[in-house]
Amino acid sequence: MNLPPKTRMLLRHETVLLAVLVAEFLFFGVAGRNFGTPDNLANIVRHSVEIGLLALVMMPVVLAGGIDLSVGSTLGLCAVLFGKLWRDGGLHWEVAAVATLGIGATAGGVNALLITTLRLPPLIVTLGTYSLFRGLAEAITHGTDAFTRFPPTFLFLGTGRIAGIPAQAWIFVSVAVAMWLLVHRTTFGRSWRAIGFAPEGARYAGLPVGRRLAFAHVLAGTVAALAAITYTARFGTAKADAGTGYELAAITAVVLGGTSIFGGIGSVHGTLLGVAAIAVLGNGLSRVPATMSNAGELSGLLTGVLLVLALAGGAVPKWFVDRRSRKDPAPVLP
Amino acid sequence: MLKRHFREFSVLGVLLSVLALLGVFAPDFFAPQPLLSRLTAAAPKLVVACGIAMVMISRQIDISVGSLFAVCSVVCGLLAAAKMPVPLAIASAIAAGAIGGALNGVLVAGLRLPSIVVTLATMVTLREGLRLARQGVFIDLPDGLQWIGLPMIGGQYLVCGIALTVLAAMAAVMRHLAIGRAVYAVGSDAEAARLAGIRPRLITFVVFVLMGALTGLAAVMNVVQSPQVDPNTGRMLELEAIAAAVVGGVAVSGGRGNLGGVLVGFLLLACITPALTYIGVKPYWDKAIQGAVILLAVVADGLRNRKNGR
Amino acid sequence: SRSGPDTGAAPSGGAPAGKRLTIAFMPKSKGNGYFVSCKQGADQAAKDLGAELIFDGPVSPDPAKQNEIIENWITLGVDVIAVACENKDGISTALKRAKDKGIKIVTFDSDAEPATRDFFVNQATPEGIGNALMDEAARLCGGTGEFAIITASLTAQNMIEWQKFIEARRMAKHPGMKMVALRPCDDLKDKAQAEATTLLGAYPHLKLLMNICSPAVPGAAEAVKQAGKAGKVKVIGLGLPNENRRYLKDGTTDTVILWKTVDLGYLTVQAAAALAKGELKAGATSFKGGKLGEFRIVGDNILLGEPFKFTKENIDQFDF
Amino acid sequence: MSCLLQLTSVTKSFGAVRALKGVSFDLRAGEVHALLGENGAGKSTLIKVITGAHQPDEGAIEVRGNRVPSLTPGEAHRLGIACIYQQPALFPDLTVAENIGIRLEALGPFGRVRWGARRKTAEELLRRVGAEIDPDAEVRSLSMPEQQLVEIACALGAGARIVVMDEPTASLTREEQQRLFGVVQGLRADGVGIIYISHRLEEIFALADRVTVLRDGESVGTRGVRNAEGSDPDRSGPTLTENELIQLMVGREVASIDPPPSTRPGATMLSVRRLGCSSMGLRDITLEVGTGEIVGMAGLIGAGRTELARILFGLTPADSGEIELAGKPVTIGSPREAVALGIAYVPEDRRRHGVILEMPIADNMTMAVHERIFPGTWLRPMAERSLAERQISDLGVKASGPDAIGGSLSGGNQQKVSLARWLATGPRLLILDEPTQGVDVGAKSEIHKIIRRLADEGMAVLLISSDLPEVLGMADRIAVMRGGTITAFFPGGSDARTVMAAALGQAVGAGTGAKEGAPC
Ligand SMILES: Nc1ncnc2c1ncn2[C@@H]1O[C@H](COP(=O)(O)OP(=O)(O)OP(=O)(O)O)[C@@H](O)[C@H]1O
Ligand SMILES: Nc1ncnc2c1ncn2[C@@H]1O[C@H](COP(=O)(O)OP(=O)(O)OP(=O)(O)O)[C@@H](O)[C@H]1O
Ligand SMILES: [Mg+2]
Ligand SMILES: [Mg+2]
Repeated sequence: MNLPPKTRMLLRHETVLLAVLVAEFLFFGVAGRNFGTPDNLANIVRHSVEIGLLALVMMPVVLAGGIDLSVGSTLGLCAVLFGKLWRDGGLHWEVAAVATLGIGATAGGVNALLITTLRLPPLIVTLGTYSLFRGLAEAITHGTDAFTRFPPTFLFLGTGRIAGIPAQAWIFVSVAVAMWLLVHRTTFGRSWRAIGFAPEGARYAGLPVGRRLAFAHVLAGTVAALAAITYTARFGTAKADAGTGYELAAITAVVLGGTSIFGGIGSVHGTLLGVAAIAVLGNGLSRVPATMSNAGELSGLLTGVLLVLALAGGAVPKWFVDRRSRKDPAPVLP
Repeated sequence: MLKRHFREFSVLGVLLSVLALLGVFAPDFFAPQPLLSRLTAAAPKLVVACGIAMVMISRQIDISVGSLFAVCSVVCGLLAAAKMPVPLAIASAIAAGAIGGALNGVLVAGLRLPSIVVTLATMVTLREGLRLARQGVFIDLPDGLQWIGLPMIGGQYLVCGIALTVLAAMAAVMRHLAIGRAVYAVGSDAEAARLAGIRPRLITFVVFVLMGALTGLAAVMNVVQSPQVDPNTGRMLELEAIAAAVVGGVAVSGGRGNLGGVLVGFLLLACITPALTYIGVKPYWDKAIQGAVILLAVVADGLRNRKNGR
Repeated sequence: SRSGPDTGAAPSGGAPAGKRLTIAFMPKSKGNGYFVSCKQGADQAAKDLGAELIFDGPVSPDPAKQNEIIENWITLGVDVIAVACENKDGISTALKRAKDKGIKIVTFDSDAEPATRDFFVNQATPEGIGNALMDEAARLCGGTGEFAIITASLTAQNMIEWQKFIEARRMAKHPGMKMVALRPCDDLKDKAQAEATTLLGAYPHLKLLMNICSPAVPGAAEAVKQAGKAGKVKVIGLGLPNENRRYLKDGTTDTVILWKTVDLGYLTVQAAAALAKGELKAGATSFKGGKLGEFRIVGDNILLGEPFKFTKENIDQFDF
Repeated sequence: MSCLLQLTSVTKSFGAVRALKGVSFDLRAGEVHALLGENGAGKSTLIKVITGAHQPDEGAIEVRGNRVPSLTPGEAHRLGIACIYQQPALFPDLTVAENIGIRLEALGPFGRVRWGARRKTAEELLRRVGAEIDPDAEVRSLSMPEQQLVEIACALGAGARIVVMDEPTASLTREEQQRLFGVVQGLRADGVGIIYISHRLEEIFALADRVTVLRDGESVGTRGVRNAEGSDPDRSGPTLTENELIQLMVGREVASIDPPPSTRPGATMLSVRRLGCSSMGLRDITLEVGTGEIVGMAGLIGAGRTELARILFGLTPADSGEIELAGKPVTIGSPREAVALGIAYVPEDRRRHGVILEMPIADNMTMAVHERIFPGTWLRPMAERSLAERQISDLGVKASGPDAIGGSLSGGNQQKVSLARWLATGPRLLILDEPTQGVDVGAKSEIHKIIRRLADEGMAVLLISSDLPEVLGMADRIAVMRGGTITAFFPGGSDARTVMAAALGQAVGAGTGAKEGAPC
């Protein structure tokens, strides 16, 4: 009961989001064609795994007061290199996959190195690597080379089902659980939060600020590589444009999930709800007869509205209270 | 001076080296007329970058500028195509920008929502709304609008002149007027600003409105360069503007940066892609080199950070 | 509307009579003038047929998103899918899955793997387009000279194919022509204009700009015009008549190659409906496309006709 | 004598916390009115109401007889109210001159900034408060006391009729303190009304004409004080003695005498030889601290004491010299390594470095002992809570509980949280930088007892303090720093004047092993 106000606010935000999600399910369940079928639910999961994975690892980075614009490009670079290793390097796909995870970790490591040792702002660094990684993917393939005809055992990862559930969903759930534990049950999460609130204060408290930030970025790179693998397996093709724009989708899910872009505040379950709310919205709109021909535009548009509403949900009542108690005179220039 | 503006000078150093290299390997790069044309084409981006710099100095961000840019372009185009007098169409486009900015401003300053969320929302909403409304169909413009009826060279000088005027005016306001310093104060510490008698929320609102109006102006500067409006225009504009600002030394955490740096950052980023064409580098190296240059431009600053143990 | 609990398994074969046919129609991306005009024809055909048309696609060219939409259509329970494929290999998994569920597949504009679809409404083969562009370029330049290509993005599949055939044709037939640069314009007119300006400055001997994405044609033309090189540097490309009318008329742009996109949309939907109703079967050699009349079928390609060259002389006959 | 300011029955609550419960207060022209009370009594809240930073829930404010219905900071500025906040409210990214300028100039939005004039004003004001600060320096590069001097300069320059000072001397050394007193007396002579908050009672007796004591958000009375000048004829109520004052504040007796120095130090814990850091202006520092010993450090602002502490804690790298800990040479590259070596550092800037204001105090208190209380990195909420609860009761932190957010605590209580964090590490060497700044007399004596007890248990303590009586009373040995190096050592309990003289670089006769420090 004696919750600190920030936590209470957060709880409220996640509750709002959960309510939105339930409302979406109810609405589309009624108005949407074949929305609630197991096949469609599997589709929703399948289609949100990559962005979901990126959002899960974007979240700690943002929690620690940073941002990673390069995850989508890392995905692209890893997809291409995975294809290269498998097709031109002659590796087994399993081996290539493990190597790809290493490549992703290295990409994250480059961000980490620049951010922690040179103390450059994460926005600039990852803006640079956003271009750099995508550019390397294009340079390696000249933009045109595509890797296809992967073995069925590999494609199973992206298209098959295990126990009736899409194969990649198992990967996603494992990562989600691991991230939840990491953020909410270990000192890693605690340190990220502290760094997000006050990086100097965290350093004075003896926390290994650089290492924690580096870990978040390496984690982001590694999981982006994992997402590259599920993406390639689902799609059957690896090309330099894989994952274009996914960083923005991931950030959208993270902030919709209630993580503060200034760091310190946020939760993994909120992020998951954010991912789900966006995915269900997009899928549902393509099933309602009135909107199915404009689902692409409308889901973008409504995501925007949802973003504002979910955050304003708490802000509007507060504004009225403030208004009444503060009795500010009408605004004039200072 | 050098100490306080180390970033700006180090980026300037990189820019000058790039230009020197070009002078040696591709002197054609500096041929006056193509150079003027390229600068004219890039001028609207400079105006947006100036606005973004101001927004970032106030410790906010606006990623909806690309979408707003498209909306303003379409507004200007549609009104002009509907035979509205040119000055009125232009004024309407700028007003549309200001209104869009005011919407962001109300949500950020009024409801105290984080600007990244608000402008992310307006970014997708405006873009998708525009797509729904226009379906990507080009708008044909009447004759008087291109170069505002001037001969082309005149128009080019006008567009570049407007961009430089905006830059100079913004630089002067941000440096020498109380309201500009208030923006720095709010970005540095909003609570301290409040205690000093500044109204941070009002300043934030004004900043967003101004950002919107500048976006509208930039849209007009772009529209007048061709006889058609492409409603998909402005995609990724926000990223280019933010990149110019941050490379030029504007701090994401607010309160720091100046417009001279923005100009340097803008020029550096704006000259890379054409430079590659001039040197004849294959296009699939574009993005990698662009990224590398961004990182390179700030590395000197980073090494200095490291040395100072900050 | 028709909704049932068990729709993962969609109706197989033709839709039973009495039910409205659901045709799903996917462009490579929305908000693109080219596909907007295709949609005009598609809408008309759906109206003529009394069928339900779903028009959806990625908001920017994104092969993964195309996949997702097709998978959604499978569970939605559409009868037939018509798709313009952004990426041949990438879309095949989804199309295969749709086929397994008994959904008929027609491709248009750009084909998928032949095994994954029933028919391709062929407006022009990549080879045909490549040859036409290259031949036209060589003709305008008198067989020798430098030219540059402006494309949408380096990764766009169909443009990669066109470039391949352009290059093959150049080697085979026009060795005097020299391709000096290839620049992407992100499918934006303004960016194409800027790229063209740069190209004109960087390659003073440039004789021709070849634009293989539709916004690039007017963009490049405007750049050439502003550089005062109209007539000296030729402009050709794949584009829409309306976007290029003024440049064709004032002589900046020489030739725009395209097919009747409205007809392409119309024919595609007609073919899709016929396929779903079982009226169009493999092995057919001709097909009656509604009000447009008979079309020839070669193998599994329904031929729309030859690509069309829009020039100063004929441009006023078209409005799309 | 005119009444400048009159507050009637002001109340203010923060959620469930009732910070002010109907306080009345008045200020006359030409008086120094001290505001006293324990940490969290509501002093800062009261003055924030006066400056318009907080809107009171109820109650009336009158300025020079006129009722002010709603007071904003801008309005307060116009009414001639200036304030030195307890937590400096400066702009870290702007220069000192600009910080002062923004606070002083009432420019319209399109008013033109006169940089030259600004700089001159700043120079002039800084000179008047006796601060050697470059007006072009960025505030973020200033040390805590330097920031406080800038705040004072702002208040001085405002030409205000009402000046509020919330613990202006908390981290000032005696030298600056004396100069501030001069400033305050000058203002009083000009008929300015001054509200003065401090936990240092000797200042109250030196300066104040009247004193109002707050306890738990209520005023327990306003009394006259017989101050050093004793010149004010219009004094109301009976005068006070120090003990009576403490009684009023705390409601009980407090041992005002510092605990006696312990007998003798044990083995050497910390040994520093010829340590230097040129970028920070430190050179040639040689110092030893034994187990069980408290070494006090005195010196003026900018003498380099904090910088020495930062080096010992791995925050700034040294570029010459050696450090030995318990006889072993060590290099300390980061705070983390320092913690691992058993060094703890309670920083002077608690807002930026001491407490993470947005986090619960329990999290703050365990932040330096993650590895010990969360083995295997798994959080153990029960263990954390019980540790925090113990610390809260040990140090008498006034907070709603372990979950209270750091920023909701009063300044002094935040300081206790910062202290608690480092005591929890059970260090071998404890470096305290202004450990009792802003802490009330009662708690201060508690903290002194704790420090002494820890020393007796074998901890080596380096006590940096600008509170000279604290250094004199607590330390077994006193080191004086000047111009970036240690210039003299004195035995504990030395005479205040000799130590001051050494800090000022005047007489060095009494020093043992003293070296003359060149002024920097
Ligand atoms: N912003 C806030 N939110 C919640 N509680 C607050 C806030 N500011 C002050 N308080 C509470 O109000 C009470 C009075 O605080 P205040 O800062 O006025 O004390 P103070 O007398 O100045 O103490 P100190 O001597 O330690 O500075 C304290 O219990 C404090 O926790
Ligand atoms: N982070 C920093 N960056 C740049 N200069 C700094 C920094 N911290 C301190 N300084 C400067 O180093 C000098 C020494 O300051 P320091 O805080 O060590 O003095 P001090 O003796 O601790 O003062 P005090 O006793 O008042 O705390 C000062 O001039 C200060 O401005
Ligand atoms: Mg206080
Ligand atoms: Mg100090």
